Amino acid sequence: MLPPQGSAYAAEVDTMYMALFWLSVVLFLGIAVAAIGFAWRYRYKPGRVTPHQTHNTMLEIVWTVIPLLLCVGIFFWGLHGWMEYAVAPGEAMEVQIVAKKWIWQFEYPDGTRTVNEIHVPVNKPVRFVMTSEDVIHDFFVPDMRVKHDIVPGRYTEVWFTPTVLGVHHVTCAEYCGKGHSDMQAKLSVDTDAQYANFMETGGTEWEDYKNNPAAWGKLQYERKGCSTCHSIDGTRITGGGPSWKGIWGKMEEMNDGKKVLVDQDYVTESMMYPQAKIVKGFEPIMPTFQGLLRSHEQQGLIAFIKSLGNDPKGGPPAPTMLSLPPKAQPGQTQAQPGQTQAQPGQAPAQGQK
Amino acid sequence: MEQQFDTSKIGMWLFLATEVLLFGGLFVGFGLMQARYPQEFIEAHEHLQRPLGSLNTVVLLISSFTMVMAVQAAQRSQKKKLIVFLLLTILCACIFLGVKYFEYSHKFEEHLLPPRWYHAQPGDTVHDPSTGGISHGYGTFFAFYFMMTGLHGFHILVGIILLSWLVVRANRGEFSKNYFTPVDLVGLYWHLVDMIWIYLFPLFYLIK
Amino acid sequence: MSQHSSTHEHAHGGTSLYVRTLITLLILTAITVGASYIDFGQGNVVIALFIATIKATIVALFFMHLRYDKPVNAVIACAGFLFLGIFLMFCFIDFGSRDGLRPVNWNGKLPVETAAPAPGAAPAPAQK
Amino acid sequence: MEHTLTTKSHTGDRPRPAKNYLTEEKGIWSWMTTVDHKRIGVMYLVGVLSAFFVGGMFALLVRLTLLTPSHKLFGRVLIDAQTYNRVFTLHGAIMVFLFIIPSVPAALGNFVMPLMLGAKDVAFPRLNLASFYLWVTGAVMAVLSMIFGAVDTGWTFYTPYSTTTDGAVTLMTMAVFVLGFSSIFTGINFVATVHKLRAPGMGWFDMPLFVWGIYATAIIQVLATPVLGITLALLALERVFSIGIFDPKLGGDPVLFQHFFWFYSHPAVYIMILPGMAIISELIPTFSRKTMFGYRAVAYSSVSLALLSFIVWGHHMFVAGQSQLATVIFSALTFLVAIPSGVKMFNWLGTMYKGNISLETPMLYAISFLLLFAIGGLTGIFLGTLSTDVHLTDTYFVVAHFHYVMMGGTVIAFIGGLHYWWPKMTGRMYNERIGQIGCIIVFIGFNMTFLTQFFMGSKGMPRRYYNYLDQYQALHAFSTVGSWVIGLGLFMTAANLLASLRKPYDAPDNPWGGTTLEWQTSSPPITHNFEDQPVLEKAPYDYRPEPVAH
Repeated sequence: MLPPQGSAYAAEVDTMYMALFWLSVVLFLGIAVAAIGFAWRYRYKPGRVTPHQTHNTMLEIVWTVIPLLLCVGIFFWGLHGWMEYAVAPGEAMEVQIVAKKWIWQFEYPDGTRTVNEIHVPVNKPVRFVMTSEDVIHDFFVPDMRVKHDIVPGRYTEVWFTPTVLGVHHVTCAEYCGKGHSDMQAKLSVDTDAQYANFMETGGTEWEDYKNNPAAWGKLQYERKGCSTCHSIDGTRITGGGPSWKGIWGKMEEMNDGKKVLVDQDYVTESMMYPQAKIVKGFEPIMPTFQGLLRSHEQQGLIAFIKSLGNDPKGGPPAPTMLSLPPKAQPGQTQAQPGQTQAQPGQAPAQGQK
Repeated sequence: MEQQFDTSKIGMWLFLATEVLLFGGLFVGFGLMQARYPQEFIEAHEHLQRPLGSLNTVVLLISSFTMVMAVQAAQRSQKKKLIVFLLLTILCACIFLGVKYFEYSHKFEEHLLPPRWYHAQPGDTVHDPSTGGISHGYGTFFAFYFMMTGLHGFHILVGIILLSWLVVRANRGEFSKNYFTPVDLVGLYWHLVDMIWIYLFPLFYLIK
Repeated sequence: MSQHSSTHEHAHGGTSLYVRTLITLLILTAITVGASYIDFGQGNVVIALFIATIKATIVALFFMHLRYDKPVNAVIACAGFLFLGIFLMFCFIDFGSRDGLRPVNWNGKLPVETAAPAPGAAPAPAQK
Repeated sequence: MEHTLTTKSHTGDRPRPAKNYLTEEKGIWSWMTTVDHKRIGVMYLVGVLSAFFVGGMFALLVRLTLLTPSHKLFGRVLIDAQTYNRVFTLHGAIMVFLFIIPSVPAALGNFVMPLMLGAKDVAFPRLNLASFYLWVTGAVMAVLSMIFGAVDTGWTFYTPYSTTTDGAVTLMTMAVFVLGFSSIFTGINFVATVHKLRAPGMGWFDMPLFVWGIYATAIIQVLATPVLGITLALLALERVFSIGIFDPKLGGDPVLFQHFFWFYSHPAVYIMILPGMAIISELIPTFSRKTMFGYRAVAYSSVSLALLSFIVWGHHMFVAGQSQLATVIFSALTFLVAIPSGVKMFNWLGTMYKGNISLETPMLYAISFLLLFAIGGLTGIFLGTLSTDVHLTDTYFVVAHFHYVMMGGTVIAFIGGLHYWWPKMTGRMYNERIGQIGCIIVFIGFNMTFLTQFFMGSKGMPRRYYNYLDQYQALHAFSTVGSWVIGLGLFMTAANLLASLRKPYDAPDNPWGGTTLEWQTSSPPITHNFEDQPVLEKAPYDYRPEPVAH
């Protein structure tokens, strides 16, 4: 009758549900037996005189008070279960959801994003902070017994602790138009090792950009915060760093007077050890991105910077194809169900616009 | 006759209760938005002309008085007095709408309009962190201002039509102490419209 | 029949009562306008609405004759305001106890509608 | 025929009057300009039944579309997702606003209530006619909105979807706005009628329980419907002028719309179910030939349901983003609604106990109601309970729940009442056997259609879905077959009733042995209802063999 239990909370809900179910069955049978039984037992006989019972105060008080007590009990039981749903534990991992017609975007604390697919580690509480870009949607995970509306213009939250490995279904439960019933996502509950691997590779989104590293880099430029300090139109952002426009292949003068060619090595060094070389006229304010950028994201950024060069075809070489470092390809990846499949409804990256 | 008079009155009061809840929805919305944008609402209300609002309040109160005098005249079968008081009430209503017209055209000139068309005013201090522009609270104030005073103004307009209809019937001598139900009912309606303004006035013009 | 209208005429009403009612209302209007120039903080709203309620009650009792009318009409009038009060109360309970939730790493901006739903098809570079 | 087995039919032997309300005046014009509550009731009846037919066709189309996951019938896709959304929206909007809300009060209530009170007409006959024409106007506007672009918002018009989607949403909201005023005018009329036009000797607690139910309904119509009016006006303004009250992009709040909408639409649920309960409170004593058990408790429960209906609307919004405090308060209050509903149920059963029960068509409908409403009510507990509601809301569980209450409750009661008062309205008896069979078929089909949906919802199938997972295929198919069974039963019923109209007048004045005043006039009644002003001598539902005081 109910979907499989995917969280500790599901058991709580199911106990309540089954209790109400059996209570309802008993009460319904009582009513049905009385209604049909009376209709049979007291079926019409000509001339039978019926008693003139106008009321019975005692009886009426009894059948008012007993349901009332029953209802009070059910309310508090339901409240007790719901409190667990309502209050997320402080240590829960936070995942942001941005819903829009008709896709789900998930963003992890480190900035990793996935679309219509989400990985969470098993047995660890995870908290979703959600907002919508257009109309109201609803994040519904039947296996976890949770749902909550996603309202544009504000944030709402929902949380659970997944306990069952494997893929669970995420579905939109608030009517949102033509694609409402296609607004689905996969929730993959991973072992710690699988999850660590997922975080290392950053999901499958990058594979859509495999042949277009510059577009991938542009996405990282917006997502990872590069855009707050580096412009791409040649202007200088106050308190920021050099613009990336036309920087590729240039000989930059450093604050110690040395000249350095802007190539793959230099850019990589600037991302990992930003204080090593400072361009003349700028402050050493850039934080390190060591550990925050995956190799394919670095490759993408480098390709993106190259594409902003005065002559994108010239200058030092940059990656033309994204790849993972060899160590990230152990046998574990096959255990991740969601990762190797193509995602339905998700348009390939290139060639759009 | 007595029976019919009482029945009509119950019907009229029921209708007035629906009017209270019709306006009530707007009052609830206003209250909630005022709680959400308190500073914006205070700054926005400075753009309303308090003297004009006060003038309109006085005009409406006087019109309520002339209305109740008209009802009394009808009850006493004083045809002439009835017509005069009805006309005075219509006059007050027209003054009210005239003042409102001035106020509205001023708002339009200054672009004191709902959020979509609101233009930032020199005194606006609250900014919306997510857009960097000024807060939508200012426009929201004027959205409610136009909806609530607009709906109220519409009721005044309907009142003028009803009062004119009463004047015509009174002129034909249809009302007397034996039959004055329509005058009484329109009177009730008119007082309700007045009563709503009694709340609108402080909420929009005076709230700090 | 004449009995009916005469009860309405003499039991209540009368020009002098109406004049006194009008004067009271005008005085209250003056008070409420005056009070609005003094800063009572939160108190201004309370004072303004309190005076408005007194005025509305006076209008209902005397101009609308509720004081002398059949009680059923007063019950209906009160019901209108009562249910409006219920409406107001529950809406305020909700709005007053919302949590104002924000993500931990919030950048201060709510996502707005963008033209391109597909990944990688981002439009013009975002000005941040 | 069985229906002649009445305990007392003291008016049955009276000669049929030469003229009745149907024959007094002739011609379309006499109908269109009539202020006779009976004629207006009949016009309403024709109107709401037409709306029921149209809404029912949309329902069958919805079910047919969901028969298979591919939506194919004979190799062709039946309708696409966009059309599907429009169809279920129209089904909901037509059924709620054009059919159920006016069904019992405006059609049956209009006809029966003044008769039950021993009155000549309602308090404001012309307002009554105006209300009917507003209904017609609203219906025409709703039809026009279907032609000019249709509406795909769902009947709930949630913002910001409804303010951004294409189509004739503004026209549809205006249609519902007009229908709202039709409902308000009916409500005002009925409250005033009950207060002022009771027969001499009829105190408040001598009124038939149907009148109590209609009175409680009218209170809700008067006090809740204006809020619907202002809500829809705001929605229309939002679409046309972008005023920004409900639009987060302009500083508004979409959840505010839901508060506004449900402040009306939850009480509206009781506008729909209270008259249904009211009919059952007539049918059960009449066909049990036994006085109503706990008359006062039933009367009070109607009024208390009406009042409680105003303070529980937030239970539609447990997961919608209202504050958690509000959610808890609304859940607690919601449980209070169970009490008066339960009281009614027990009193009906108490009335049947030791009765003398005959199962003519109306009584079969009454027993169907008891069973279906029991399921509808009990599943309501699942949805009022916080922890289970989170999982079940916005799924097919909710769809099944409210169909059990709205259709299993109100519509079943409405059809039962229609059979009960049909002889009074038309002066003809329908075929009893076909009526009974029709009722049983509808009952079976109804459970086939909607019981399955509880299981789908519990499994996690969201509502308003065009595409669904294969695991639901079997249940969907079963549900669709059930909808055909309902259609068959309703078709039989309609044919049976219509066929009776071809006969000459054959209904006695009091075919069921009813004790309320409408049975003391001729069938069909004369234009002014009663030859002489009836005076109430006994409380209603007094089935003691000899009148106590005469």
